[in-house]
Amino acid sequence: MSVKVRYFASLKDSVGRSDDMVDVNGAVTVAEIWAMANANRLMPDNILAAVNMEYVDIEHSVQNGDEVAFFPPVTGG
Amino acid sequence: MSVKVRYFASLKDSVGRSDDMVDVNGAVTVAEIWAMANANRLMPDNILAAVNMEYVDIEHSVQNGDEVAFFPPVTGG
Amino acid sequence: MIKISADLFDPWHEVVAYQDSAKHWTGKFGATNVFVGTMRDFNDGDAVTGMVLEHYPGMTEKQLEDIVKQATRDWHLLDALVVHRVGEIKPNEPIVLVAVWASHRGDAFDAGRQIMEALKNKAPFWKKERLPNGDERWVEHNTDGYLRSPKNDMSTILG
Amino acid sequence: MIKISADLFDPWHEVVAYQDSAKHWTGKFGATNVFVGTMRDFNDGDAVTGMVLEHYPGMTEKQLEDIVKQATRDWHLLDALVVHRVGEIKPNEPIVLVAVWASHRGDAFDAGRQIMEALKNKAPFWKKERLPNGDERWVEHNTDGYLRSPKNDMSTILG
Repeated sequence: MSVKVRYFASLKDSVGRSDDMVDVNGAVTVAEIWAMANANRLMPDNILAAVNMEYVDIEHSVQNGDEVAFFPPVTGG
Repeated sequence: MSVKVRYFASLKDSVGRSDDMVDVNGAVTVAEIWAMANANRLMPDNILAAVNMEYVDIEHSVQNGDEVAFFPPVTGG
Repeated sequence: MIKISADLFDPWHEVVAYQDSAKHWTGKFGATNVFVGTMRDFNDGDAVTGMVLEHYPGMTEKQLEDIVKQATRDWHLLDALVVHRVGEIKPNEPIVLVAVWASHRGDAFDAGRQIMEALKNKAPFWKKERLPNGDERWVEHNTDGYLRSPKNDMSTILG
Repeated sequence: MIKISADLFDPWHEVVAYQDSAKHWTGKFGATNVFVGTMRDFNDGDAVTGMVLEHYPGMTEKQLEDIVKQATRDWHLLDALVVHRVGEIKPNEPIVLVAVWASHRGDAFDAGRQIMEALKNKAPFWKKERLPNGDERWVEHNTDGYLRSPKNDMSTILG
Protein backbone atom coordinates (compact mmCIF):
# COMPACT_ATOMS: atom_id res chain seq x y z
CA MET A 1 0.00 0.00 0.00
CA SER A 2 0.98 3.60 -0.55
CA VAL A 3 1.08 6.38 2.05
CA LYS A 4 1.72 10.06 1.47
CA VAL A 5 3.93 11.74 4.09
CA ARG A 6 4.08 15.53 4.55
CA TYR A 7 6.42 17.77 6.55
CA PHE A 8 5.81 21.37 7.62
CA ALA A 9 7.67 24.42 8.87
CA SER A 10 11.04 23.91 10.60
CA LEU A 11 10.69 20.14 10.21
CA LYS A 12 10.38 20.53 6.44
CA ASP A 13 13.60 22.57 6.54
CA SER A 14 15.51 20.00 8.61
CA VAL A 15 14.20 16.98 6.66
CA GLY A 16 14.92 18.85 3.46
CA ARG A 17 11.69 17.75 1.73
CA SER A 18 8.03 18.74 1.88
CA ASP A 19 6.68 15.23 1.22
CA ASP A 20 7.41 11.57 0.57
CA MET A 21 5.55 8.60 -0.85
CA VAL A 22 6.12 5.44 1.20
CA ASP A 23 5.20 1.95 -0.05
CA VAL A 24 4.50 -0.54 2.74
CA ASN A 25 3.29 -4.11 3.14
CA GLY A 26 0.92 -4.95 5.99
CA ALA A 27 0.07 -3.11 9.20
CA VAL A 28 2.19 -0.12 10.05
CA THR A 29 2.15 2.70 12.63
CA VAL A 30 2.83 6.42 12.25
CA ALA A 31 6.18 5.93 14.01
CA GLU A 32 7.12 3.19 11.54
CA ILE A 33 6.19 5.44 8.61
CA TRP A 34 8.59 8.04 9.97
CA ALA A 35 11.37 5.45 10.25
CA MET A 36 10.83 4.21 6.69
CA ALA A 37 10.86 7.70 5.24
CA ASN A 38 13.75 8.94 7.39
CA ALA A 39 16.09 6.01 7.86
CA ASN A 40 18.96 8.06 9.26
CA ARG A 41 17.03 10.48 11.42
CA LEU A 42 15.35 9.90 14.78
CA MET A 43 11.92 11.42 15.13
CA PRO A 44 12.28 14.69 17.14
CA ASP A 45 10.80 14.51 20.65
CA ASN A 46 8.32 17.34 20.36
CA ILE A 47 6.94 16.34 16.95
CA LEU A 48 3.20 16.37 16.26
CA ALA A 49 1.58 13.85 13.94
CA ALA A 50 -1.68 13.85 12.02
CA VAL A 51 -3.39 11.25 9.85
CA ASN A 52 -5.88 12.60 7.34
CA MET A 53 -5.73 15.98 9.08
CA GLU A 54 -6.62 14.71 12.55
CA TYR A 55 -4.10 14.60 15.40
CA VAL A 56 -2.96 11.07 16.31
CA ASP A 57 -0.34 9.58 18.57
CA ILE A 58 2.61 7.90 16.88
CA GLU A 59 1.32 4.38 17.60
CA HIS A 60 -1.77 5.06 15.47
CA SER A 61 -2.00 2.54 12.62
CA VAL A 62 -1.94 3.81 9.05
CA GLN A 63 -4.21 2.61 6.22
CA ASN A 64 -3.71 2.51 2.46
CA GLY A 65 -4.18 5.96 0.94
CA ASP A 66 -3.78 7.82 4.25
CA GLU A 67 -2.01 11.16 4.39
CA VAL A 68 0.45 11.24 7.30
CA ALA A 69 1.81 14.62 8.42
CA PHE A 70 4.64 15.52 10.80
CA PHE A 71 5.24 19.00 12.14
CA PRO A 72 6.65 20.99 15.08
CA PRO A 73 4.50 22.65 17.78
CA VAL A 74 2.06 25.08 16.19
CA THR A 75 2.67 28.82 16.59
CA GLY A 76 -0.34 30.55 15.03
CA GLY A 77 -2.65 33.18 16.44
CA MET B 1 -24.18 72.67 58.24
CA SER B 2 -25.83 71.98 54.92
CA VAL B 3 -25.78 68.70 52.98
CA LYS B 4 -27.11 68.03 49.50
CA VAL B 5 -28.94 64.72 49.06
CA ARG B 6 -29.57 63.13 45.66
CA TYR B 7 -31.75 60.20 44.56
CA PHE B 8 -31.51 58.22 41.35
CA ALA B 9 -33.51 55.82 39.19
CA SER B 10 -36.32 53.82 40.87
CA LEU B 11 -35.45 55.37 44.24
CA LYS B 12 -36.01 58.85 42.81
CA ASP B 13 -39.44 57.62 41.59
CA SER B 14 -40.41 56.14 44.97
CA VAL B 15 -39.09 59.08 47.01
CA GLY B 16 -40.77 61.43 44.56
CA ARG B 17 -37.86 63.89 44.44
CA SER B 18 -34.46 64.05 42.80
CA ASP B 19 -32.75 65.94 45.62
CA ASP B 20 -33.03 67.54 49.07
CA MET B 21 -31.07 70.05 51.09
CA VAL B 22 -30.67 68.96 54.73
CA ASP B 23 -29.52 71.31 57.50
CA VAL B 24 -27.85 69.55 60.41
CA ASN B 25 -26.03 70.45 63.61
CA GLY B 26 -22.98 68.39 64.65
CA ALA B 27 -21.77 64.95 63.58
CA VAL B 28 -24.12 62.94 61.43
CA THR B 29 -23.97 59.68 59.46
CA VAL B 30 -25.28 58.82 56.00
CA ALA B 31 -28.06 56.77 57.61
CA GLU B 32 -29.06 59.75 59.75
CA ILE B 33 -29.13 62.00 56.67
CA TRP B 34 -31.58 59.54 55.10
CA ALA B 35 -33.76 59.60 58.21
CA MET B 36 -33.82 63.41 58.32
CA ALA B 37 -34.72 63.73 54.66
CA ASN B 38 -37.24 60.87 54.68
CA ALA B 39 -38.94 60.95 58.05
CA ASN B 40 -41.72 58.58 57.10
CA ARG B 41 -39.77 56.12 54.97
CA LEU B 42 -37.34 53.39 56.05
CA MET B 43 -34.21 53.15 53.97
CA PRO B 44 -34.63 50.24 51.52
CA ASP B 45 -32.44 47.21 52.29
CA ASN B 46 -30.55 47.04 49.02
CA ILE B 47 -29.80 50.76 48.78
CA LEU B 48 -26.35 52.00 47.77
CA ALA B 49 -24.90 55.20 49.18
CA ALA B 50 -22.16 57.53 47.98
CA VAL B 51 -20.57 60.63 49.49
CA ASN B 52 -18.89 62.99 47.03
CA MET B 53 -19.23 60.31 44.35
CA GLU B 54 -17.41 57.56 46.27
CA TYR B 55 -19.21 54.51 47.65
CA VAL B 56 -19.56 54.53 51.44
CA ASP B 57 -21.37 52.43 54.02
CA ILE B 58 -24.31 54.06 55.77
CA GLU B 59 -22.35 54.64 59.00
CA HIS B 60 -19.94 56.93 57.14
CA SER B 61 -19.94 60.40 58.69
CA VAL B 62 -20.96 63.36 56.60
CA GLN B 63 -19.22 66.75 56.50
CA ASN B 64 -20.48 70.23 55.72
CA GLY B 65 -20.89 70.71 51.97
CA ASP B 66 -20.86 66.97 51.16
CA GLU B 67 -23.07 65.56 48.43
CA VAL B 68 -24.81 62.40 49.64
CA ALA B 69 -26.42 60.12 47.05
CA PHE B 70 -28.78 57.16 47.42
CA PHE B 71 -29.61 54.75 44.63
CA PRO B 72 -30.67 51.18 43.85
CA PRO B 73 -28.27 48.48 42.55
CA VAL B 74 -26.64 49.64 39.32
CA THR B 75 -27.73 48.05 36.05
CA GLY B 76 -25.45 49.47 33.36
CA GLY B 77 -23.34 47.70 30.77
CA MET C 1 -10.14 56.95 27.88
CA ILE C 2 -13.67 57.14 29.27
CA LYS C 3 -16.56 58.45 27.17
CA ILE C 4 -20.21 58.84 28.16
CA SER C 5 -22.30 59.28 25.03
CA ALA C 6 -25.89 60.49 24.72
CA ASP C 7 -25.75 59.67 20.99
CA LEU C 8 -25.62 56.43 19.07
CA PHE C 9 -22.00 55.35 18.65
CA ASP C 10 -20.33 52.81 16.37
CA PRO C 11 -18.11 50.65 18.61
CA TRP C 12 -15.90 49.40 15.76
CA HIS C 13 -15.33 52.91 14.51
CA GLU C 14 -14.45 54.00 18.07
CA VAL C 15 -11.88 51.22 18.36
CA VAL C 16 -10.22 52.05 15.03
CA ALA C 17 -10.20 55.81 15.68
CA TYR C 18 -8.70 55.38 19.15
CA GLN C 19 -6.10 52.88 17.98
CA ASP C 20 -5.08 55.08 15.06
CA SER C 21 -4.74 58.11 17.37
CA ALA C 22 -2.35 56.25 19.69
CA LYS C 23 0.79 56.32 17.56
CA HIS C 24 3.08 55.81 20.56
CA TRP C 25 2.03 52.19 20.91
CA THR C 26 1.74 51.32 17.22
CA GLY C 27 3.69 48.10 16.70
CA LYS C 28 3.74 47.38 20.45
CA PHE C 29 0.35 45.77 20.95
CA GLY C 30 -0.09 42.13 20.06
CA ALA C 31 -3.48 41.59 21.66
CA THR C 32 -6.71 43.57 21.57
CA ASN C 33 -9.82 42.43 23.40
CA VAL C 34 -13.08 44.22 22.71
CA PHE C 35 -16.39 43.67 24.41
CA VAL C 36 -19.56 45.24 23.06
CA GLY C 37 -22.85 45.09 24.92
CA THR C 38 -25.84 45.57 22.63
CA MET C 39 -29.49 46.18 23.50
CA ARG C 40 -31.54 43.06 22.81
CA ASP C 41 -35.20 43.15 21.76
CA PHE C 42 -36.17 40.91 24.71
CA ASN C 43 -35.33 40.62 28.41
CA ASP C 44 -36.61 38.39 31.21
CA GLY C 45 -38.85 36.68 28.66
CA ASP C 46 -40.57 39.86 27.46
CA ALA C 47 -40.29 41.84 24.25
CA VAL C 48 -38.67 45.22 24.90
CA THR C 49 -39.10 48.15 22.52
CA GLY C 50 -36.57 50.57 24.00
CA MET C 51 -34.90 51.74 27.15
CA VAL C 52 -33.73 54.84 28.96
CA LEU C 53 -30.31 54.75 30.56
CA GLU C 54 -29.90 57.08 33.54
CA HIS C 55 -26.54 57.84 35.12
CA TYR C 56 -24.99 59.95 37.87
CA PRO C 57 -22.91 62.52 36.00
CA GLY C 58 -19.52 62.92 37.63
CA MET C 59 -19.68 59.77 39.74
CA THR C 60 -20.06 57.55 36.69
CA GLU C 61 -16.88 58.93 35.11
CA LYS C 62 -15.03 58.77 38.43
CA GLN C 63 -15.96 55.12 39.00
CA LEU C 64 -15.06 54.13 35.45
CA GLU C 65 -11.69 55.85 35.76
CA ASP C 66 -11.01 53.99 39.00
CA ILE C 67 -12.00 50.70 37.37
CA VAL C 68 -9.63 51.22 34.45
CA LYS C 69 -6.82 52.30 36.81
CA GLN C 70 -7.28 49.14 38.83
CA ALA C 71 -7.13 46.97 35.70
CA THR C 72 -3.95 48.77 34.67
CA ARG C 73 -2.44 47.90 38.06
CA ASP C 74 -3.55 44.25 37.86
CA TRP C 75 -2.57 43.49 34.25
CA HIS C 76 0.06 44.61 31.74
CA LEU C 77 -1.93 46.98 29.53
CA LEU C 78 -0.91 49.53 26.94
CA ASP C 79 -4.24 51.32 26.92
CA ALA C 80 -7.99 50.98 27.47
CA LEU C 81 -11.10 52.62 26.07
CA VAL C 82 -14.55 52.57 27.68
CA VAL C 83 -17.59 54.09 25.96
CA HIS C 84 -21.05 53.92 27.54
CA ARG C 85 -24.33 55.14 26.17
CA VAL C 86 -26.92 57.11 28.21
CA GLY C 87 -30.41 58.36 27.38
CA GLU C 88 -32.89 56.82 24.93
CA ILE C 89 -31.72 53.55 23.39
CA LYS C 90 -33.37 51.27 20.81
CA PRO C 91 -32.90 47.53 20.32
CA ASN C 92 -29.79 46.52 18.40
CA GLU C 93 -27.96 49.71 19.43
CA PRO C 94 -24.66 49.36 21.31
CA ILE C 95 -24.76 50.23 25.02
CA VAL C 96 -21.19 49.68 26.12
CA LEU C 97 -17.75 49.21 24.60
CA VAL C 98 -14.70 48.04 26.56
CA ALA C 99 -11.50 47.77 24.54
CA VAL C 100 -8.05 46.94 25.91
CA TRP C 101 -4.68 46.75 24.21
CA ALA C 102 -1.82 44.63 25.58
CA SER C 103 1.33 42.90 24.43
CA HIS C 104 -0.04 39.47 25.31
CA ARG C 105 -3.47 37.90 25.00
CA GLY C 106 -3.82 36.72 28.60
CA ASP C 107 -3.63 40.29 29.90
CA ALA C 108 -6.06 41.50 27.23
CA PHE C 109 -8.70 38.87 28.06
CA ASP C 110 -8.34 39.15 31.83
CA ALA C 111 -8.32 42.95 31.89
CA GLY C 112 -11.25 43.31 29.49
CA ARG C 113 -13.38 40.97 31.54
CA GLN C 114 -12.37 42.55 34.84
CA ILE C 115 -13.28 46.03 33.58
CA MET C 116 -16.61 44.79 32.27
CA GLU C 117 -17.55 43.00 35.53
CA ALA C 118 -16.53 45.99 37.63
CA LEU C 119 -18.54 48.30 35.37
CA LYS C 120 -21.60 46.09 35.79
CA ASN C 121 -21.18 46.11 39.58
CA LYS C 122 -20.01 49.64 40.35
CA ALA C 123 -20.64 52.18 37.59
CA PRO C 124 -23.80 54.15 38.45
CA PHE C 125 -26.04 53.50 35.45
CA TRP C 126 -29.68 52.39 35.62
CA LYS C 127 -31.84 50.93 32.88
CA LYS C 128 -35.56 51.51 32.50
CA GLU C 129 -37.13 49.23 29.88
CA ARG C 130 -40.11 50.11 27.71
CA LEU C 131 -42.54 47.27 26.94
CA PRO C 132 -44.74 46.94 23.81
CA ASN C 133 -47.89 47.96 25.80
CA GLY C 134 -46.23 51.25 26.78
CA ASP C 135 -45.41 50.19 30.35
CA GLU C 136 -41.98 50.99 31.74
CA ARG C 137 -40.02 49.01 34.30
CA TRP C 138 -36.67 49.49 36.01
CA VAL C 139 -34.18 46.65 35.58
CA GLU C 140 -33.59 45.53 39.18
CA HIS C 141 -30.08 44.12 39.10
CA ASN C 142 -27.35 42.85 36.82
CA THR C 143 -26.59 39.14 36.69
CA ASP C 144 -23.19 37.65 37.47
CA GLY C 145 -20.99 37.53 34.37
CA TYR C 146 -19.35 34.34 35.65
CA LEU C 147 -22.64 32.53 36.20
CA ARG C 148 -21.99 29.77 33.69
CA SER C 149 -18.22 29.76 34.12
CA PRO C 150 -16.94 26.80 36.11
CA LYS C 151 -16.06 28.70 39.29
CA ASN C 152 -15.09 25.64 41.29
CA ASP C 153 -13.67 23.59 38.47
CA MET C 154 -11.70 25.90 36.23
CA SER C 155 -10.39 23.04 34.06
CA THR C 156 -12.64 23.94 31.13
CA ILE C 157 -11.44 27.47 30.73
CA LEU C 158 -7.96 27.01 32.14
CA GLY C 159 -7.28 24.02 29.84
CA MET D 1 -17.44 31.01 9.82
CA ILE D 2 -13.76 30.21 9.25
CA LYS D 3 -11.64 32.25 6.84
CA ILE D 4 -7.98 31.79 5.95
CA SER D 5 -6.72 34.93 4.27
CA ALA D 6 -3.51 35.44 2.28
CA ASP D 7 -4.33 39.15 2.08
CA LEU D 8 -4.33 41.93 4.65
CA PHE D 9 -7.73 42.08 6.35
CA ASP D 10 -9.44 44.70 8.50
CA PRO D 11 -10.75 42.89 11.60
CA TRP D 12 -13.30 45.59 12.49
CA HIS D 13 -14.67 45.62 8.97
CA GLU D 14 -14.92 41.81 9.08
CA VAL D 15 -16.90 41.97 12.33
CA VAL D 16 -19.34 44.58 11.02
CA ALA D 17 -19.82 42.84 7.67
CA TYR D 18 -20.45 39.47 9.30
CA GLN D 19 -22.80 40.88 11.91
CA ASP D 20 -24.77 42.82 9.27
CA SER D 21 -25.10 39.68 7.12
CA ALA D 22 -26.60 37.69 10.01
CA LYS D 23 -30.10 39.16 10.03
CA HIS D 24 -31.58 36.13 11.81
CA TRP D 25 -29.91 37.06 15.08
CA THR D 26 -30.28 40.84 14.86
CA GLY D 27 -31.77 41.99 18.17
CA LYS D 28 -30.90 38.66 19.83
CA PHE D 29 -27.26 39.22 20.76
CA GLY D 30 -26.43 41.22 23.85
CA ALA D 31 -22.75 40.40 24.04
CA THR D 32 -19.97 40.41 21.47
CA ASN D 33 -16.41 39.54 22.36
CA VAL D 34 -13.69 40.16 19.80
CA PHE D 35 -10.05 39.26 20.06
CA VAL D 36 -7.53 40.57 17.54
CA GLY D 37 -3.95 39.38 17.47
CA THR D 38 -1.63 41.87 15.77
CA MET D 39 1.96 41.45 14.66
CA ARG D 40 4.29 43.38 16.95
CA ASP D 41 7.59 44.92 15.82
CA PHE D 42 9.52 42.97 18.48
CA ASN D 43 9.53 39.43 19.92
CA ASP D 44 11.71 37.69 22.50
CA GLY D 45 13.61 40.95 22.96
CA ASP D 46 14.49 41.39 19.28
CA ALA D 47 13.21 43.78 16.62
CA VAL D 48 11.23 41.90 13.96
CA THR D 49 10.71 43.33 10.48
CA GLY D 50 8.20 40.82 9.12
CA MET D 51 7.07 37.21 9.21
CA VAL D 52 5.85 34.39 7.03
CA LEU D 53 2.90 32.37 8.29
CA GLU D 54 2.78 28.80 6.96
CA HIS D 55 -0.25 26.55 7.39
CA TYR D 56 -1.49 23.09 6.47
CA PRO D 57 -4.31 23.75 3.99
CA GLY D 58 -7.29 21.55 4.78
CA MET D 59 -6.17 20.53 8.27
CA THR D 60 -6.10 24.12 9.47
CA GLU D 61 -9.73 24.71 8.43
CA LYS D 62 -10.79 21.32 9.87
CA GLN D 63 -9.17 22.02 13.25
CA LEU D 64 -10.64 25.53 13.43
CA GLU D 65 -14.10 24.18 12.62
CA ASP D 66 -13.77 21.57 15.37
CA ILE D 67 -12.62 24.26 17.82
CA VAL D 68 -15.63 26.47 17.05
CA LYS D 69 -18.00 23.48 17.27
CA GLN D 70 -16.61 22.60 20.69
CA ALA D 71 -17.07 26.18 21.92
CA THR D 72 -20.66 26.09 20.64
CA ARG D 73 -21.26 22.93 22.70
CA ASP D 74 -19.63 24.39 25.83
CA TRP D 75 -21.24 27.86 25.78
CA HIS D 76 -24.49 29.47 24.62
CA LEU D 77 -23.41 31.14 21.39
CA LEU D 78 -25.34 32.66 18.53
CA ASP D 79 -22.43 32.67 16.12
CA ALA D 80 -18.65 32.84 15.79
CA LEU D 81 -16.21 34.16 13.21
CA VAL D 82 -12.54 33.23 12.94
CA VAL D 83 -10.23 34.88 10.41
CA HIS D 84 -6.52 34.00 10.23
CA ARG D 85 -3.85 35.44 8.02
CA VAL D 86 -1.25 33.34 6.15
CA GLY D 87 1.76 34.28 4.01
CA GLU D 88 3.85 37.44 4.29
CA ILE D 89 2.92 39.70 7.21
CA LYS D 90 4.34 43.06 8.32
CA PRO D 91 4.37 44.58 11.82
CA ASN D 92 1.10 46.20 12.90
CA GLU D 93 -0.95 43.97 10.58
CA PRO D 94 -3.66 41.79 12.12
CA ILE D 95 -2.89 38.07 12.25
CA VAL D 96 -6.02 36.61 13.82
CA LEU D 97 -9.59 37.63 14.60
CA VAL D 98 -11.91 35.66 16.88
CA ALA D 99 -15.40 37.14 17.29
CA VAL D 100 -18.29 35.53 19.16
CA TRP D 101 -21.88 36.66 19.62
CA ALA D 102 -23.98 35.54 22.58
CA SER D 103 -26.99 36.66 24.58
CA HIS D 104 -24.95 37.07 27.75
CA ARG D 105 -21.46 38.37 28.41
CA GLY D 106 -20.16 35.39 30.39
CA ASP D 107 -20.63 33.07 27.42
CA ALA D 108 -19.05 35.61 25.05
CA PHE D 109 -15.92 36.04 27.18
CA ASP D 110 -15.50 32.35 27.98
CA ALA D 111 -16.11 31.15 24.42
CA GLY D 112 -13.85 33.77 22.83
CA ARG D 113 -11.01 32.89 25.12
CA GLN D 114 -11.52 29.15 24.72
CA ILE D 115 -11.45 29.43 20.92
CA MET D 116 -8.32 31.57 21.03
CA GLU D 117 -6.45 29.20 23.37
CA ALA D 118 -7.46 26.14 21.32
CA LEU D 119 -6.38 27.90 18.12
CA LYS D 120 -2.98 28.65 19.66
CA ASN D 121 -2.58 25.03 20.75
CA LYS D 122 -4.12 23.06 17.87
CA ALA D 123 -4.50 24.99 14.62
CA PRO D 124 -1.57 24.10 12.32
CA PHE D 125 0.04 27.46 11.66
CA TRP D 126 3.76 28.21 11.97
CA LYS D 127 5.49 31.58 12.16
CA LYS D 128 8.90 32.36 10.73
CA GLU D 129 10.21 35.76 11.82
CA ARG D 130 12.47 38.01 9.80
CA LEU D 131 15.10 39.99 11.73
CA PRO D 132 16.61 43.37 10.76
CA ASN D 133 19.91 41.72 9.66
CA GLY D 134 18.00 39.55 7.17
CA ASP D 135 18.12 36.36 9.27
CA GLU D 136 14.99 34.25 9.61
CA ARG D 137 13.97 32.13 12.59
CA TRP D 138 11.05 29.83 13.31
CA VAL D 139 9.00 30.70 16.39
CA GLU D 140 9.40 27.57 18.52
CA HIS D 141 6.22 27.49 20.58
CA ASN D 142 3.29 29.58 21.75
CA THR D 143 3.13 30.70 25.37
CA ASP D 144 0.26 29.87 27.70
CA GLY D 145 -2.49 32.48 27.48
CA TYR D 146 -3.32 31.95 31.16
CA LEU D 147 0.27 32.51 32.31
CA ARG D 148 -0.46 35.59 34.40
CA SER D 149 -4.02 34.59 35.29
CA PRO D 150 -4.35 33.40 38.88
CA LYS D 151 -4.85 29.71 38.11
CA ASN D 152 -4.80 28.59 41.73
CA ASP D 153 -6.48 31.60 43.23
CA MET D 154 -9.26 32.65 40.87
CA SER D 155 -10.53 35.36 43.22
CA THR D 156 -9.12 38.19 41.10
CA ILE D 157 -10.91 37.26 37.93
CA LEU D 158 -13.89 35.55 39.49
CA GLY D 159 -14.53 38.45 41.85
